[in-house]
Amino acid sequence: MIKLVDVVIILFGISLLNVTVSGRLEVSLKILSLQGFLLFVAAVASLPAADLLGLIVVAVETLVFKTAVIPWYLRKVIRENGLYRESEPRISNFYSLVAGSALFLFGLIAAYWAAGSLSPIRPLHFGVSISTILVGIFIILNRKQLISHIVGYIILENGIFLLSLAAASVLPIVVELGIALDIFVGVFIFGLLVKQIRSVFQEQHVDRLTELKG
Amino acid sequence: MEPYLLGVGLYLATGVVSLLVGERAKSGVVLAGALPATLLLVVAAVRVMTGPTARLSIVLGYPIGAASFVLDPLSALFVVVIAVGGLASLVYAGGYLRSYLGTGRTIGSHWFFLVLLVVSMLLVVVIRHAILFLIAWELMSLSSFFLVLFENEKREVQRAALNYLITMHVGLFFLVAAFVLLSLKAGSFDLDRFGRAVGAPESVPLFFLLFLGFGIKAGFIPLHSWLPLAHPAAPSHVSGLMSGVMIKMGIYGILRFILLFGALPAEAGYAVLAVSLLSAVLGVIYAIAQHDLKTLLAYHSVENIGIIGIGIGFGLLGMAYRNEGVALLGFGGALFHMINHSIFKGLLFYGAGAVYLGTHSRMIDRLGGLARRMGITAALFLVGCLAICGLPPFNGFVSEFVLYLGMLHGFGLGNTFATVVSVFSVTALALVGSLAVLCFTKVYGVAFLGSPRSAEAERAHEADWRMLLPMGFLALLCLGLGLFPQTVLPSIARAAAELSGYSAGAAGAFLGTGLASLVSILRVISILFLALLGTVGLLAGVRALLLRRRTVGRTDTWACGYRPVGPRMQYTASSYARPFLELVSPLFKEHGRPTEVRALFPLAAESSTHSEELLDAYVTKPVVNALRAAVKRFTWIQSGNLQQYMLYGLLFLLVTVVWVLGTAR
Amino acid sequence: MPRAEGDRMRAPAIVLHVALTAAVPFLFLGAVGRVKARWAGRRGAPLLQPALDLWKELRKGAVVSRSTSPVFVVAPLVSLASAVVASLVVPGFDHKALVSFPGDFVLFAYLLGLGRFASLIGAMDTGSSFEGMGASREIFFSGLAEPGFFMIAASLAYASGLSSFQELLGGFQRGTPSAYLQEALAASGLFIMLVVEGSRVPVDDPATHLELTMVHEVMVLDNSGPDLAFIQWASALKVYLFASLIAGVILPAHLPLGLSLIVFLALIAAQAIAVGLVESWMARLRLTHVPQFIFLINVGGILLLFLALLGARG
Amino acid sequence: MIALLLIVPVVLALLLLVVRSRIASSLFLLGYAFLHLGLSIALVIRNGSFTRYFRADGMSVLFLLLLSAVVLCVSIYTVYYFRDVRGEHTERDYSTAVLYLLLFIDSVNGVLLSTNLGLLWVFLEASTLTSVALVNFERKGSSLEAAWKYIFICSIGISLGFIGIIFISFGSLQTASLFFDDLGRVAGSMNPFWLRLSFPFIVIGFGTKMGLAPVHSWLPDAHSEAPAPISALLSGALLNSALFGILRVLVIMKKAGEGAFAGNLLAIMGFLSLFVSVIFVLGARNYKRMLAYSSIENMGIISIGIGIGGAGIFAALLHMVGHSLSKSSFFLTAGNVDRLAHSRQIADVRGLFRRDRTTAWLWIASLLAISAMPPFVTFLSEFLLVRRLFERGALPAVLFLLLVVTIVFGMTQSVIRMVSGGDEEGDSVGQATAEVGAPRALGPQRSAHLPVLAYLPQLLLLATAAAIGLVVPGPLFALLRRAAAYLGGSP
Repeated sequence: MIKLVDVVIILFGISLLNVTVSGRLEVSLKILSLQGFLLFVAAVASLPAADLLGLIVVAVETLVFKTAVIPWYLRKVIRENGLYRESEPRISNFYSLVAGSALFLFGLIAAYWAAGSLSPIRPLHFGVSISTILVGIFIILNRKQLISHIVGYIILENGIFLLSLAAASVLPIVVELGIALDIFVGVFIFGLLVKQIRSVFQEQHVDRLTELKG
Repeated sequence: MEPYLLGVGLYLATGVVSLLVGERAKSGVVLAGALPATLLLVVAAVRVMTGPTARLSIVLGYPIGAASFVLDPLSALFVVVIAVGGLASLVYAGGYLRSYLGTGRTIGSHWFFLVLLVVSMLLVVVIRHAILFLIAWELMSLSSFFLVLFENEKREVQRAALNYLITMHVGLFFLVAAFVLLSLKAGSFDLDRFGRAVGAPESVPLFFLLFLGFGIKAGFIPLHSWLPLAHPAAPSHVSGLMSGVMIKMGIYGILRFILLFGALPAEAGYAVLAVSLLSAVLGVIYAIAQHDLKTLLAYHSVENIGIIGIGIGFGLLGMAYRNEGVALLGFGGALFHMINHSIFKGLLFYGAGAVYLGTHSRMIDRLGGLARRMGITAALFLVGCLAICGLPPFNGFVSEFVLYLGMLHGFGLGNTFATVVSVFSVTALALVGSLAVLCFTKVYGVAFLGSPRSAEAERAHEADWRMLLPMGFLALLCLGLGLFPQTVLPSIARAAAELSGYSAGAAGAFLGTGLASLVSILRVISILFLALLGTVGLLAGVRALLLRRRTVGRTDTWACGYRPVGPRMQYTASSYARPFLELVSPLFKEHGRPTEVRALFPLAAESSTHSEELLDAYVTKPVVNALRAAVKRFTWIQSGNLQQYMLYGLLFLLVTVVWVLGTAR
Repeated sequence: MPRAEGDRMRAPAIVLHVALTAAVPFLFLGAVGRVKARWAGRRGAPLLQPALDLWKELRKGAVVSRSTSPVFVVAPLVSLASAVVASLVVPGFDHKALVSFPGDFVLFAYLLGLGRFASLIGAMDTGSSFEGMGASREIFFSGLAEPGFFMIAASLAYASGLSSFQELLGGFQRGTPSAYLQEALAASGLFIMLVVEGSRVPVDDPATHLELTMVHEVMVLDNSGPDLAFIQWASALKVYLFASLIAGVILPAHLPLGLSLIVFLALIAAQAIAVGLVESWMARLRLTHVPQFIFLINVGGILLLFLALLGARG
Repeated sequence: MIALLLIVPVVLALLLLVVRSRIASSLFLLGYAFLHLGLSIALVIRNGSFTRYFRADGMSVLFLLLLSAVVLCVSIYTVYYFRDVRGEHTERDYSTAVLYLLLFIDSVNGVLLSTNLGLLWVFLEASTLTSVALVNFERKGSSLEAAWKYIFICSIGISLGFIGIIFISFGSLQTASLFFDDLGRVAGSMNPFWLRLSFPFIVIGFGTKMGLAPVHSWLPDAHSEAPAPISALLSGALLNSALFGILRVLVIMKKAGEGAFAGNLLAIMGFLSLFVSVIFVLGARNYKRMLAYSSIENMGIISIGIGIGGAGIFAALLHMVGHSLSKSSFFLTAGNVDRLAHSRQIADVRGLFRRDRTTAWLWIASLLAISAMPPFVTFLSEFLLVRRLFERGALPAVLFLLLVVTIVFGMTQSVIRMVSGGDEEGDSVGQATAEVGAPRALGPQRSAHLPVLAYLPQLLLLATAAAIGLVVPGPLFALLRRAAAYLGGSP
């Protein structure tokens, strides 16, 4: 029996593949928004009924932050700094897609394995979150633009969010909010730093940031 | 124990006060405290030598626990050495540092560290608690490190100080390792329990570990590399104190653990003996090759530590084979030589300091003719030279004689191998003695005699009386102990008896009536020495009588018919030692061959040589260089690339996750 | 029984011993000179010539170099005094020394060392490059020889089980073939010592006229008058002391005193002849070959030790 | 009390947004530092709690007290340090720095006082976020680069740590809570697989902040580029707080019977850290980087101590105390050196003794303190640690000693070079010692005396490190023992 949530999760996974190949940063941001929304759906689905406070918190976390504020903020950064494209990834787009698919596949294997042996967690959530985390890391390692790194980081965080949905463990609301705030402030500071780096180094390539060594 | 602690406290207090007073008042303050403190310390030590052992126990918090301070006959001997040597150094420093006043250099805490060095040594010899011992031990190293760093504007001094500190740290870690193992075995930090906790099989490796740690401080070859660097780098009062007294703390440590361990297997004795013979012979050979007076003296410290070690080795053999005579004479000789070396090595370093201040040079080949410009220094230095060569009638002879007797008793060990070893040790010690004569005739003949070899030597001036006073005192001790060795023998014998596990009574009986009857022998030697002095006096009288009516002309040195000999034509120290050094050239790596003279009438020719120790040339340097090279090869780890950094973490995570998954179920 | 005789005869023996020590050194040198002269076909100087030379020098004035310090004056005194005191522990014709105690041979060697030290720095004090060169060679050679002496002495001490000169020479077990070999080794080793310490051919040539080839002679170029006399006396005494040690090695123990004296003197005389013959037959070795020659002492010592160990086993 | 501790800095920070004056900033900072010390001592005497989210227990008061000591000294120095750069930095910069400083301290407080693993994580991440601006205080290219690497690597790392936390929650579904009390209660019945899997993530995640190799790489950059007092605070306080997080999880691991695995992992990372710091301390060119690598080394030592357990835990905690005190002093003194020499390159600094004796002595004393030389407390802790290591086996102990000696060699080499020598022009390069005339006139001493506030904090820190170096005082001993017992160790 296929539930709505499962569909959402699979959609989420497919959205990852798009991120791995998109050279245009604005496309990546749109996918981030989409992922935020999908996460909202998934999170609401896993909430116990009649938990209004929980619903509000989840809505703030996903709809406000992940879907709206962060993509908007990053878009602002991109426009202010005139960056639209990832210059050249370390691995070409084709192989990036291959790698992304492999990671996705790996996640599904993990899900299958989880379904077999580990009873209390939701296998699909688990699998897709693993592949999301891996894709996030892959993006960070593969791209050179600092903005892309931020995108990768947010995807990583999305994966972690999904992972936390895999089990019905409940964090206190205070903590949930704290985490959300941390991530948001983190992204905010990332943006500020990117701006400063832009003004000092004229570029935001990670390869430029190798003054400090030894 | 009270006068002892009072003395130590007084010492420390003067050190602290010296920090607070002005530059010129420091020496007065320290001496005002050091004099009574020395008196107290000597009184305390003498009391122990003649009476019961003093002890004091305190209980401190974790992790120290109960700690005891014990002043036994062995410690007492060292206390006397430290107290007397320390006082001499402090008095001398008063004169030596005067020339540094007003040169823009701040003497600052130098006095404090000088006092701290003495105090830490005084603590080392009485503390019987592992951690406190290590703390005092390291304080000793640190304070001497700061003393070495005195003239820190010189590159050599910096290098020497670094080398010194690191070497000491390595030594400390050997000690830490040994103490840790012992404390685990004993379940306590009390040194007195360490001995009982160690059984026969493991005692040898533990002893070697301790020997490494203490041997670095003492300067046994091949653990000596810091010594020829640090001693010349330090100001002379410090070199004198370090070489005369501080390196003996290494000997103390070795002896203390021999005492704690009781009888060790014979292998330990043979090993110590081998290292010591190597140190003695190589030490003197390397000394001969030196051009710098203080480096030369430093190598002689290595040699003398070797001689002391020979005694310890024989003491250990005597204990292992249960031969009373060998054990007592070995340890006794070692202790006696330890005392003697502290006296004449201090004297020699102070003499070298006087020469340095008088001429601003320590290169032997740039000196010359000092005997007529610095008469008192020259006379006192001569005493030191004779004493360190072990020549009669000075103290060096007596202790070496006791060692020879011990080795000759080695025939009684009833073991062919031991016999062969004894004969070779006798021969080696004789070789060391004769090479020391070579070395010091070179030093004295070139630096003090003849004509000045440089303008600096020409302008030499006599040292301050504050420097001459302690030198005179030490020279007097050299002569006094040489002429009347029987006076100090009982105290040494007591410590030696304790070391070899005999009761004081048994040792006394052995020394009085046993096969050696050492005291009566020394009495005969004492008479012969007096006769020697008498004969010299008599001959001097005869000479004066003979020449009373005759003319004593003064003329230029006979130049075999050529033009009178100028100062530059004198035989140099390098040439003097050349025949011998060529013989032993495989032991060195030579740098800088003399340039060949080609033209018929060469205008300028230059030749310079520098001999490097094999150990430095082929072990230490390559190892350090290899380490540096290896380190360079790894610097890519921190390349500055953020993605690379992240990869490290992820790979590590991957490995651990695989580990977890692999070990699951 | 011999002990009682020894006690009774002790006082005259001591007197004789002292007299021999005082007189024979010069006669020894005189004899060496005579042998060399005879071999060369000359009549040679009288036996007493060295003693007469000494007497002459003692009555002369002295000339001292301007560059010297008091060390220059004191050195000869110390040199002679140390040799004199060293003679006290050397056993004479009756295997008895004036003073004897375990390890006295150490004192003997170190007293000679003191004398050497004194003469070396005395030579260096003149600032002459010739004397510096002589000092350099002197210490080089004798420095190498000294360990050999100790090895021989220690081996003898082991063989005899005793450790004072008079005991180890007197208590040395003679009569077996091995013992003869040991005696021979010890004697030849000590003879090399004698040659080195006495500055004789083939280590040194006292008769050479070229300063560059001298060892001992060049060190005393600047000494004159009583100073020179003291130095030469010390030198002669040292040679004699080694000669009597060699005689002591060979001299059988427990001979009647008279016979012992005759054998002893004969041995001394034989050595004088040997020294003279060697000087007549051989030239001085090249300086670079001297160390090898001196090392022979050590070889002798090692063999001696080996034989002694075999003896102890067997 | 805890409420005061947590809320006051926030209030002060908000006030600073309004007031923005130099005096107010200094006053707030010092005032809070003293308050912090007072409250910590009060908490030591009587543990307290604030809501169900914050509580001071045996281990946290130890860390809190140490934090107070470091914060107090760093605050005093901060007042000097930022006051003195009138030209470079404005009053506004200063108050901003103090604002972030207060928030940073507060987030470390939060880490130490949280009762919930998730909350602890939140505060740990917050401590990164609040300190980025401090690292980037000078806004040069290099400090920007350092700040970027700092925040990015730490954020990723800490996210991985959160994965570990989620795994823990997978393993403890029966309680569905991340409160330490609940986790501790059910530890025995947790799913060992998830627990095991979680620990590498926790160690990698929190270890990133703690500076353990191989995830240490941001540390030398951030510590060297931050202003001196900030570096001191990062080394003396932040690293400890990350360690604290690991320890909290370690306790659960131990209760669940997975202590051996966790310990081994920590010990391995500890040794890796030692290796890394050997390499870079020996080749150090920038002295602040050298100090940063020394921090990595010491974190490695602590991690080894924790990993080998038993008496090692006590030793590690003691070492942590010693390291915080001496490394803070070292970094603060580095600030003095920077002021005197206007360079952070070792090669550019010569003759500190002649420039400013006090700084030179502080520099050397800090070196001795960090190199585990008596009478400093680090000696005692390393001794106990080595003792425990030998108990476990000779090989790691020998390896440990070798690595540590090599690091001491590297640091000493640089420090001696910096303190000694004449002035640049009077440096007697290459002259043979024996030939130089004895008492050379060195020319007038160009001493540049810094204000007392530039020395006082280091003196306080070093004096404390020395005072507890001989014998650990009773109260501190009790604290350490309690914390060690909590971690399953014994003194």
